[in-house]
Amino acid sequence: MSLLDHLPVLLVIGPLLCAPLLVLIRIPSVVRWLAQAVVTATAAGAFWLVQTVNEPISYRMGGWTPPVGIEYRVDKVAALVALVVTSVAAIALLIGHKAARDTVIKGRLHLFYAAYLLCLTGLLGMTMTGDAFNVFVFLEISSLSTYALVAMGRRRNAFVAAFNYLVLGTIGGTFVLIGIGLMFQMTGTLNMADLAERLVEARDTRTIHVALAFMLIGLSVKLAVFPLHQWLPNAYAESPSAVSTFLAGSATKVVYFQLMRVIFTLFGASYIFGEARLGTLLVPLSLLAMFLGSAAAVYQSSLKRLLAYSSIAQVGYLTLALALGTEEGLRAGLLHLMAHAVTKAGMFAVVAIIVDRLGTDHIAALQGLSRRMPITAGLLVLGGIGLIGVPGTAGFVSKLALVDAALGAEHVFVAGAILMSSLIAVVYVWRVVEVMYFKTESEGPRLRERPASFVPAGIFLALMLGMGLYSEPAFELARAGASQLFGGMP
Amino acid sequence: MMELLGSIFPGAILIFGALLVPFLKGNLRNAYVVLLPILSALQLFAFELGFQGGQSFFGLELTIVRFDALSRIFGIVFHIAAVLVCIYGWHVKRSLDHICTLIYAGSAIGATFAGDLVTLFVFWELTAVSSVFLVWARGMDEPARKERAYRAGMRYLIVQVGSGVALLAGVLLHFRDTGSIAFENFGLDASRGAPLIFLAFGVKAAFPLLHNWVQDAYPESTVAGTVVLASFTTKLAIYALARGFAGTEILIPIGATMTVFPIFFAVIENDLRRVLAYSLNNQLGYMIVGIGIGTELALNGAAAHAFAHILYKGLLLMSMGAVLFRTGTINASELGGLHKSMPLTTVFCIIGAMAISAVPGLSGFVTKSMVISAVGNEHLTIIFGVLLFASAGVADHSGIKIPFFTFFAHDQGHRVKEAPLHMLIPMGIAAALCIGIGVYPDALYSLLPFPATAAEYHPYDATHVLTMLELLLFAGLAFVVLMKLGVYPPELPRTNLDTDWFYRRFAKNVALDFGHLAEYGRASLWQGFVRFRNAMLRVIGHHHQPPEGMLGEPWTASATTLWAALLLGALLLMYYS
Amino acid sequence: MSEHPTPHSEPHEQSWFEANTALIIRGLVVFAIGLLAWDVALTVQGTKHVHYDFERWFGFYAAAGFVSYVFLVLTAKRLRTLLARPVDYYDPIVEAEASEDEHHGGHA
Amino acid sequence: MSFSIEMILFGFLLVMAVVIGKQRNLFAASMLMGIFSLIAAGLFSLMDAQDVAFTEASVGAGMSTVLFLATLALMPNEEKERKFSWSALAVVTVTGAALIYGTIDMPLYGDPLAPVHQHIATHFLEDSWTEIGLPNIVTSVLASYRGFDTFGELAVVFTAGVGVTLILGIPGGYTDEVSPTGNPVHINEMPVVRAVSKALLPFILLFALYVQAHGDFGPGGGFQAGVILATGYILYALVWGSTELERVIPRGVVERITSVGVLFYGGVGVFSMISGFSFLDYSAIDPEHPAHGQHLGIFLVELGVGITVSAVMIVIYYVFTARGVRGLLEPER
Repeated sequence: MSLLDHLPVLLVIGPLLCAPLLVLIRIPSVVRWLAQAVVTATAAGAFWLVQTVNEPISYRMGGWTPPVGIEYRVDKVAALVALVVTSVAAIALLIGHKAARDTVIKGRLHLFYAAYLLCLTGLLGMTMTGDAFNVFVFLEISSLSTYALVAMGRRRNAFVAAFNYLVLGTIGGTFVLIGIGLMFQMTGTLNMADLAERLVEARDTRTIHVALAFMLIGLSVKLAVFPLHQWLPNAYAESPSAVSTFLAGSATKVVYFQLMRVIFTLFGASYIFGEARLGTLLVPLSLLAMFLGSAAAVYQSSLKRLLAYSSIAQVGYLTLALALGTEEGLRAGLLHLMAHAVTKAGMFAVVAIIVDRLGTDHIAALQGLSRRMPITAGLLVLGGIGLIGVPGTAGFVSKLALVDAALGAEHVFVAGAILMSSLIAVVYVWRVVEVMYFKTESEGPRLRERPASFVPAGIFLALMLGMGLYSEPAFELARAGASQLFGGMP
Repeated sequence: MMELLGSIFPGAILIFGALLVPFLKGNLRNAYVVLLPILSALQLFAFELGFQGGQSFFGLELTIVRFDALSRIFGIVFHIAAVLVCIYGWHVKRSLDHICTLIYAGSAIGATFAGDLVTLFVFWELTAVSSVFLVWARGMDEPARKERAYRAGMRYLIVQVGSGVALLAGVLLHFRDTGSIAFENFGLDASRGAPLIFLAFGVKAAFPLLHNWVQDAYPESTVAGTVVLASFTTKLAIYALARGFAGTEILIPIGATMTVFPIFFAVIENDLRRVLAYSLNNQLGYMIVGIGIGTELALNGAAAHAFAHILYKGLLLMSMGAVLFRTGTINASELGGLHKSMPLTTVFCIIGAMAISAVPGLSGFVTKSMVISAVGNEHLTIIFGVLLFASAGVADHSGIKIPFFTFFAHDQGHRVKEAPLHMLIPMGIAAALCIGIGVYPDALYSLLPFPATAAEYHPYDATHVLTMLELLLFAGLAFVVLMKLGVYPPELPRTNLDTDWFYRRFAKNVALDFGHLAEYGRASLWQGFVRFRNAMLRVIGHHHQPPEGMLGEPWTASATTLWAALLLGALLLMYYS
Repeated sequence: MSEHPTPHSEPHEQSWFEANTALIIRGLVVFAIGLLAWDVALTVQGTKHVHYDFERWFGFYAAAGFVSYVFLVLTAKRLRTLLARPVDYYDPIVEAEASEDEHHGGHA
Repeated sequence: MSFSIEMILFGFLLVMAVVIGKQRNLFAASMLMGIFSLIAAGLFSLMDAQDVAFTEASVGAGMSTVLFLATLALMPNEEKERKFSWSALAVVTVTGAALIYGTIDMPLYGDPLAPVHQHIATHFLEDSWTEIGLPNIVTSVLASYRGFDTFGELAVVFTAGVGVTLILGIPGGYTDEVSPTGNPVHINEMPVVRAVSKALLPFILLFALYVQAHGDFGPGGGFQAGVILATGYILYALVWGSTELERVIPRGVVERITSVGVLFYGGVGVFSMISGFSFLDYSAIDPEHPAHGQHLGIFLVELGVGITVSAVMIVIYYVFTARGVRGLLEPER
């Protein structure tokens, strides 16, 4: 077997084995560069994977034939999600070096990086695996490490946020586990492809209905679908900048992919949206998320919380894309997944600079930022423009695809709602712009902006613009992925 | 070569060139800013009539450049306007203004040459986003006006972005129904999306009741900013209507209404730049009537009138800008007698006023008459009468009121310098063009969408010259008589109500009432909520600092758990049912 | 249209236009009479190129211009009582504008 | 017959769950949790799931209770009274009823025709002897067929260790003197306790090693062995004080050891990859005799599991009893 054949598993065990190494080594400077190197290598690997995957790659763990053994199964969408997650992780870690030094108590830096790598491991494992129980195992790895990372925030509230996240995350995880258990009981298998086949017979039993309900609600908690979003604002707002950047660009995206798997791979869209009528529940919830999430964002006094509530609204767009139940919707969902990952991670990366220089992310403290830190303010505006979905940004491409898909599914009302909710985004972004550019009453002195600090935010936002201006590759990827996933497990 | 042209669309030089402005300083920058539109204008020579170029994007074949007679005439006049406003803005120190001006002009030009609806939409939004900074610019210069400029800009932006959203929705629906994104004359019945597209154009064209953003925002801008703003947005909408909805009959009454109602406001408005903004609406009305008729003569008239209009309205606004620049006020009640200190500006302003009043020999005469002739040809008697009345109205507010109260009337004692050279030059060019077009209309006529029809049209017919002169002169005499009798309404510092009252007062008050109601509901909900939450927080043993607003409040973990259980039950019951 | 200076403003040096308003008005009247004469000529000859019959009437445009104008101005004047509001109707007065308002004065 | 016993145990479980939910005294609640785990372990062993029962007993009843108590030493042990919510009860009742109704059509317990027993289970039962050759099929499944899951679970344990140390791991002294009730009690001054614990310790450690090695043939394996080993050390710490334990096995060393097991397990996988096999394909160890390779591989990875699990348990205990925690958990005023 060549290196390429091992690539899916290498991506996962790379960071997984690096984490204990960091715990052994402990020397901050070495730890830092080792972690960065491994994560960057993972991103490169994922990029390679995206290039090479056409037909799904199957990897047999331990050499056992599925469904007896565990199978890794990487299709176009999995590779794409892996690419998003690893690149966000690699870029966000660049922020981490400084932020980690500031927030993490001395002597535990290696543990911070280890937790970061473990979180990445968990997310990647969930993405690549083709085994239902394996999903749960890696969900646990990512969840546990995320709780620890969130608790590393500067303020004491970070502990409360982490605790809330832990309680709800555990509920979500347990629901998923119950769902998997019940499915195993009714089919006798854990391999997803095998499950999909055997579910065709079993899916009309009430037990499978219960299993499906548990899976959906459990994943919805992890995805922060309204009204199960409570953990998200505090978790994003209180965690260290690098962590919020990483989480904003990756965690919900992976869970979203799991939701796609359950819907399209295990049960099939026609069943989920036909007999199981998920749309009747998911469409209104998504719309509520879009409007209430955005509306809540308007009222926030802290920038990170504003972005977090905006994320809840964005999750609404994502689930709405699924709820349409069409291949076009799925494509729009994948596009929005990529677009939102780079946009929101970019904005959190900018907030990281602000928090670093001002020591706070309160919107009121941003007065006159356009003069104090012109480049930073400009980047923040750029991110905001992307969040609104102004033409030329990735957000525009994905929202356009979403509106188009909604019209294609004959949901004219939904299409209108998407456009309307974008206008609310204008309001909350503008609140920030107003403070930065038009409020100068209590303006502080001009602050030095280190060029190096712009690197992470710059890369994210450049990617966002790149996707908006030259959307062909992303679009092509989403199209191919959607058609592969929509067709069920090939 | 052709592909290269397709990728460097007209306006690209302005848009991308603008990005270099922050790196230049002083006169070098100003020269660069003036040079860009000239370069961009030269680029137009590279295109041949009928050229179409584009690229595929997002799975769609886009026609980014369509060079035909209709887009050419608008492209040319936008370039002329761009050059003039860039010279006029020589004194502006802030780079942001120059950048926005260039991007705004570039995107308007880009939109003019857009051959499909998606490209149109992109430029459409870009004009909105780039121009709003020009509204805000005055707030940055004068701290006292900051709040006011900011609000005006916000209202402007919401209207403009709303237009863009309507356009996008319309385009998508249109694409769904017809499978085409081509931007051609589709009329209102082409698809479910067409009315939305029509509405989007209508907002930017300032249809009656949708018009108020023009008067609201334009006069709030800076000296140079107002000139820039007034040159592009509405005329772009005229172009879009001419392209997409030529011959749509509903446009005729809409246009006729537009010619009439603003003039009443213009008579009693004190802010002279706002008077011109009303007059802008009135002039757009003629063009829209022409588009609504949709005959070759009428469309020629609309296009030609738009061309002439940009020049003389620019000239008038530039002269008013110069007055504001020198005296610091633009209220008619505070001006008068300036002909003594600003003679050249006076002359240019009078030329502009004569052009807009359609005095024979000037540009307005040779273009407006085409529209009126087209109306006559179609025997739309009522419309004809309305336009006639409106012509007399134009003679009042733009032809007489503007120059008279600014430069003559009662001398208010302003002893200022003549307008600076960089303002006189573009005014002079614009004035020369107004006269040039009036004297030698064939040059303009040959550029019109239907040159053959235009060549047959002769404005300088004895009857025509006579009737127009009679109309204007007797209107002028009426002014003299009313002044002598002391009946002419005095200029007073007043704000006049317009449709913006609905959203600036009425809606605001309604919203406040709802706000109180919501606040009451929120408070009572909140009390119950706090008790529950506090119990939980005591368990955790930590204190939160909740931000304001019910939605922004953190919920307790148990509340979310309950929701999860609720949803689980709901899902299950749904399956069992 | 010479105006008497309002009490609060100082007397200014009169320009040619201000000194000769009567002359200008007389010139306008003469010009108007000339136009009407031309109109008579064209009406008698019957060589007017027009769309509607009423346009052929002698002095139609002159009358239309005069009447329209008077109607417009008088209507607008009535409208003002309905529409006019203090300048700070929408936005509270900010200092710069307040100072501008202090030295306002109508010419009537 | 055994069916009725199971029913009784299930009844106990249910009652216990309600009692724990209503209990306001945290000390009592954590004790009841231990009992809950014991009942569950009994149930598991009745169901012939000896490995699970073993794990439940050692982790649920043993380790967790110790950690609960260590935590309770740092905080008030009475929970504040909570308001009763009718709406919540309604939701839970309806959803619960829906769940019960939904699962009525599950296959009957012990039904040989249930899908679980029909599909891949048959492969495990019929072929594992030839493929792996271990009498304890559970071990074969866990360590080889689903060895990657086990690796993942080990990573979970390791992550827990990293997480807990990251959040609470301020180096400092230990709170041995403070008992759950807040009164200083010096256990190490009680002669009986000292004597008994001293006598027990060697047996516990030996038993741990036995369980570790015995996993192939009977119930047992790395997880259980690791927990039992850790229990031994923790017992030592409870009696003699954490400071004393630190002299035996310093905290820094234990922290490092947590990673050794993971690397060990992963190393086996990487070795098989380098040898040209799939990740965690133990046949790579002895390609000539795959079953022998499997045997050896399982032994090695179980060893890795044991090392990390025991180290993580000890680390967590260290961290929970560290005095620095006190200051950290105090609410911000």
